[in-house]
Amino acid sequence: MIYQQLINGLMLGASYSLVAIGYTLIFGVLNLLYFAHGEVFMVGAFVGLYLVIYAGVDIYGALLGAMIACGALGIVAVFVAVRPVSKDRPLAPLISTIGLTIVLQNLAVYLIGGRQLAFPETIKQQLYHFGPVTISSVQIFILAVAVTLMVLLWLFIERSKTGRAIRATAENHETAALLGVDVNRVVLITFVIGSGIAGIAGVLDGLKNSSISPFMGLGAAVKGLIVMLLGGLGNVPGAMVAGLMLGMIEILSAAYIGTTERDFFSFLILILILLYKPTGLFGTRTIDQR
Amino acid sequence: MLEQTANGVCLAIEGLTKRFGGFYALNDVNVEVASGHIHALIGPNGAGKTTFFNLITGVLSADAGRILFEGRLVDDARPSNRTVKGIARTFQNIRLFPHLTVLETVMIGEHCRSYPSVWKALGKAVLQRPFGEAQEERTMRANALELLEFLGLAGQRDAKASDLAYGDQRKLEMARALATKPRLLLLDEPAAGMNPHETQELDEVITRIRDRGVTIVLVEHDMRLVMDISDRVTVLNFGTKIADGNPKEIQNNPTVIEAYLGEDVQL
Amino acid sequence: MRLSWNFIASTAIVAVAFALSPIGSADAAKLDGRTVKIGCLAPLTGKGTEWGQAGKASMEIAVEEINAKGGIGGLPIELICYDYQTLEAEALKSVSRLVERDKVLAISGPCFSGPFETIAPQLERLKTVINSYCSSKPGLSAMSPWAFRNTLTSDKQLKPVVAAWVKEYKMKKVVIIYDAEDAVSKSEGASVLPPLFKENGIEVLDSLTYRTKDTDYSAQVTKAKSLGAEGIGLGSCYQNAAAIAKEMQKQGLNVPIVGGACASAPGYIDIAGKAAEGTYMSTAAWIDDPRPEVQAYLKKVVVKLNGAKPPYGGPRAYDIIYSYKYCFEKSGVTNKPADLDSDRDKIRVCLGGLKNFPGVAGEITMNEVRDGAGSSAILKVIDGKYVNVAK
Amino acid sequence: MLDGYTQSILIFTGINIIAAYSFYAPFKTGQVSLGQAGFMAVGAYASAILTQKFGLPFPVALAIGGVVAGIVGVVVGFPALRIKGVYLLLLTLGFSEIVQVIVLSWEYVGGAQGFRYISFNPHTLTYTAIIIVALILFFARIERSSLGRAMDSIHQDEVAAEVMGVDVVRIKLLAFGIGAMIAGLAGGLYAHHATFMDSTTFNIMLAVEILTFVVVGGGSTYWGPALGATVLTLLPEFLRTLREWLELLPVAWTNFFPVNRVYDFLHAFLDFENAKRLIVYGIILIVMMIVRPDGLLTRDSLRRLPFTRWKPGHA
Repeated sequence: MIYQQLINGLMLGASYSLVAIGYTLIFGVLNLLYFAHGEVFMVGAFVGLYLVIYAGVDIYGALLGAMIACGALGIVAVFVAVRPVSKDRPLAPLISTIGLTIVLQNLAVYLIGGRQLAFPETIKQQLYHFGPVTISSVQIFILAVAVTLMVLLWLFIERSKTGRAIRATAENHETAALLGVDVNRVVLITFVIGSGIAGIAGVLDGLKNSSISPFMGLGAAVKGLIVMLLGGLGNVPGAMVAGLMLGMIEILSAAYIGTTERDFFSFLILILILLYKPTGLFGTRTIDQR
Repeated sequence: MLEQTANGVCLAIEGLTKRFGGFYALNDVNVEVASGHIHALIGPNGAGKTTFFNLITGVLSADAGRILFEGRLVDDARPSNRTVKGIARTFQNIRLFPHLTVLETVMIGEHCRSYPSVWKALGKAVLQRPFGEAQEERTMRANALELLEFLGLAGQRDAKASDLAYGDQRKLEMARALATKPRLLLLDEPAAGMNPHETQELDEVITRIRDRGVTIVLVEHDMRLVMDISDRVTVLNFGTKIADGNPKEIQNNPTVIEAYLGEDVQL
Repeated sequence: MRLSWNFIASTAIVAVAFALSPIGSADAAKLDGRTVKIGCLAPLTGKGTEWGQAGKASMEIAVEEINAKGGIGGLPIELICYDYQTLEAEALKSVSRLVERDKVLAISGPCFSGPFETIAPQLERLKTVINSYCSSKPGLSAMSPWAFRNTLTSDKQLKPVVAAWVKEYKMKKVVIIYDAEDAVSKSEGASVLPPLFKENGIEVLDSLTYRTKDTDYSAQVTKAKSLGAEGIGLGSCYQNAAAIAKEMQKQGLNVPIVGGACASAPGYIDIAGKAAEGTYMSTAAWIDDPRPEVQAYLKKVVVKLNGAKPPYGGPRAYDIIYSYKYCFEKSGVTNKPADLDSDRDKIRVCLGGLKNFPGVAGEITMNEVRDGAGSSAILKVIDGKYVNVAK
Repeated sequence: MLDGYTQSILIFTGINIIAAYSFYAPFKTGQVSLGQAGFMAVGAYASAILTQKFGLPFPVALAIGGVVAGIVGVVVGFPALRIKGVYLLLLTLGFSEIVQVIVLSWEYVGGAQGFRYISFNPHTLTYTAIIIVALILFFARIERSSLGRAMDSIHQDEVAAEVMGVDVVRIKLLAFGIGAMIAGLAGGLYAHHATFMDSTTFNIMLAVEILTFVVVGGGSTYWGPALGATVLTLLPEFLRTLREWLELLPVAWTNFFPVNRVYDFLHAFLDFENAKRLIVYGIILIVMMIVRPDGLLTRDSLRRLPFTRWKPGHA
């Protein structure tokens, strides 16, 4: 059973990682807890669903479409809820993004209705047996996309010029600006990338759970927050690893301790990390203490 | 004042060391500050002067060394406790409470003298007469006004702290620090950003504070001010003490001159 | 309700039509007032959304039908609906508004056992009938003489279903998976299913739980598989039930499923697809029922729900309005403001005595604790449809 | 005498006001807490256990519930002293979640079946009113006292306050504990009015809502929380009422072009089903943060009011 549970943990962890990456990217450059990220994820799932149903595209089309739509949503978010809001009050941008969260979620409820929708089976279900472990074709696909995406993102951040600009901005706004980085542009790009990944994550989540609902964002947002913290604020590879860790922890505690208590453990870990290693497991920076 | 000078040591620093990562901000520094003195601490940028203040006030904790205030060890005390014991400071980059008025700001300084415990403060807050004010409040306000008068800020008592002119903000920081009734006052670059006229005024203000019986440690880049009013000067460079003496000795110390070479400073 | 003004303006016309109509309910006394007010509590957001939307739409259809035929005692029904967001506090606010501000004669709803449990103790004070179209946790109506449900409690629904399920699949060992947070699901998973399995000589290997908002059930399914489960008993609402069925399919755990009251919605088949095949469910109302009145209702409600099919709460809500109509006409309700208290009490008495009242969800009989009693279907998913396999 | 509906609305508004003050107390020292839902749960369950299982009279149980929540608040607040900002937000959010899980798996208080048959307290409105008045007086006193100033100074610059001799640790802990105690009272009142609660009653969205009450009302004055909670709780009820007034217009007055179009639009617009209402709510939050990031009421706006004799520093 343990091997199968590890696979389960891997699958769950991969979906947590994808959400957390966007969180941590945005947090990095903006020092902002972008609450609406979970709702962007939800929007991505619905865009994917409707593309498959009404435009008849395949799963790659759905992923691409969700990515583009959510990227655009990221731009809207910046212009509506981030840029016009004063930065010298730490709570103001947080509240405005909470407002955005409420708007997006209820817009979805208003347009779609509050019910759960089936996510179409765009990949042929096939089971593969490796010793004691059973893996389905859907799971392999999800994992492959997630890993590819993470590798691409990592390369982008580490190697590209824009990636360096993002890292510099995350380090320090003023210094980055002095070095000739257009901070506003970097913020926008980060939002587009982070939101685009969230869109893909949404579609993958739909594939994984076979259904989506307007309320799927909140849970993803909370878990994404824990992972971001676990991995260290603004630390992208940290978020990837931490996502896998949280997935494993949850699955194993559900399997061997108790299924009702699994959230208890994830939050307990959150609290312990906050108290004893506020920089996260792999992080170095903390929020400016002033 | 005179007998205090005779009484000897107000602050004694022994082997003070502070590392940031592998970098020594302060390395085995020993300083003695005599009661009633104006004791200047100078050195090039990055010499560790502000770290020195942060260690004494407890904002940072030292990696090694001892801090004795009036003969008693204060190493383990929290910053607020050290203030209660009689150490106060101002900040190099002004840290006022932006939304409080000038008068309120000074009254914050008095808080620790009027209400030694939180419970007493809570009790007084709740049990005061419905629309009157507690005796403490009246006394505090009178004291605060007196301090504002002393520093020439009385006219702006109802202005918001953040609306004051730069020089006045520095003075307000001093008033706030004095309100804690310190016996040792640490001034972190009080003349920074002031024009020559204001600096002149400051010269006199600091001397008057000393004359109220407060020992002063001064970090300052304005060498004219330092040499004018200091009784004693300590020089730091890269976290180590390189010289200690009266202004005359320091001005002629070759190590000090060397340390300042390249810096456009007239000793 | 702008419509209601039109109705008031045309009361005369209605009255004439009433007099001329040979099929008008001749035995009903003419009522006082402008409209007959019925309150409606429907969650339009939150976890009860699907049930609430279907319930509200179904009630509106019933009201439209009745009003088109002359209303009750010559007056149109005015349905006053509040969305309580599946929140207990909102439900409480809404119910006192309906009773004290809107002065309704009776209330249809609330949906879900949580809000029902919150409101029931308050009825001593409010003295107005509530009647839930989707709550099946056992024991709730017993909380107050004013609390009714025209649904069967899940223990009664599940008994024949489990027996038939066991008879067909002949398993010996099962694992129960249930929602530890949802009132009805937990009571099914923890106290209804285990004795039923025992009665049928089946060993329960383990009971696994999850929380309503969970979306990942892989750990539970893997565990069930490793324990060697030959069947899965679900105490689960349909969204979660479908996801669990899907996960079982993904892990190659191809064993039969039996689900409780909250699981049997059309959404279960929509979401689970092939994984739903062979599942047993219980409910008295299933929308593939061939009876013409069911299909006529279904046609209307599907249009109202933009193409979606209602879960069982829909037909139940539809029936509540008709049972209210019946009681308003039979029990001598006057609808005079002064008689409000006695009118409400008359309705309570009438509703308590309801026997074999025909409805689209099956015949309704209120038992001694004011829960629905009567026949229940045994549904099996065959080729993407619910089929009644009860003899 | 007020009818039950009006009472109910007033009670829920009142409980929200109390909850808003529970957020305000730690917020005055700069601590942003999403734990208020958790503290409400602690107070609610503690007081309900006392009335139901030990037969204590309501006022006593309510008070003890508040104290228990306050103690839990200090226990949680102590480690919370080490962290601030986003970290504190997450820590307290984690606390609320953990309380939910504990309640869910604690069969003594009904577990997932919820806590049932809590005795109904017919005088909740009176209690709520008394507590609100007491809270306003309390915070008014605090505001005009040295302690209030010290709290403000911690909010504005914690390091500077500490160095100026303000006992930051104790004051923050005190504020956190008082906040938790107030939340406990709100929870106790809720429990004995609703008479039923379960693990989902005091959830994260509630905590977020409490935060928005204060932010919208204005966190810099003690009138802000009351204003924010009142406005945001009554707004949807008010919009419903607007629609009823609209319907009172005789048909003849509105049934011709173009008035009928306007009427139909308004009528449809005011049909505030929940999703639509929440969309408006979200938009209000965003717009508020752009136009009035300090909330509806600020110190400056209070200063401008002609009838407030109080000036800061003139205690």
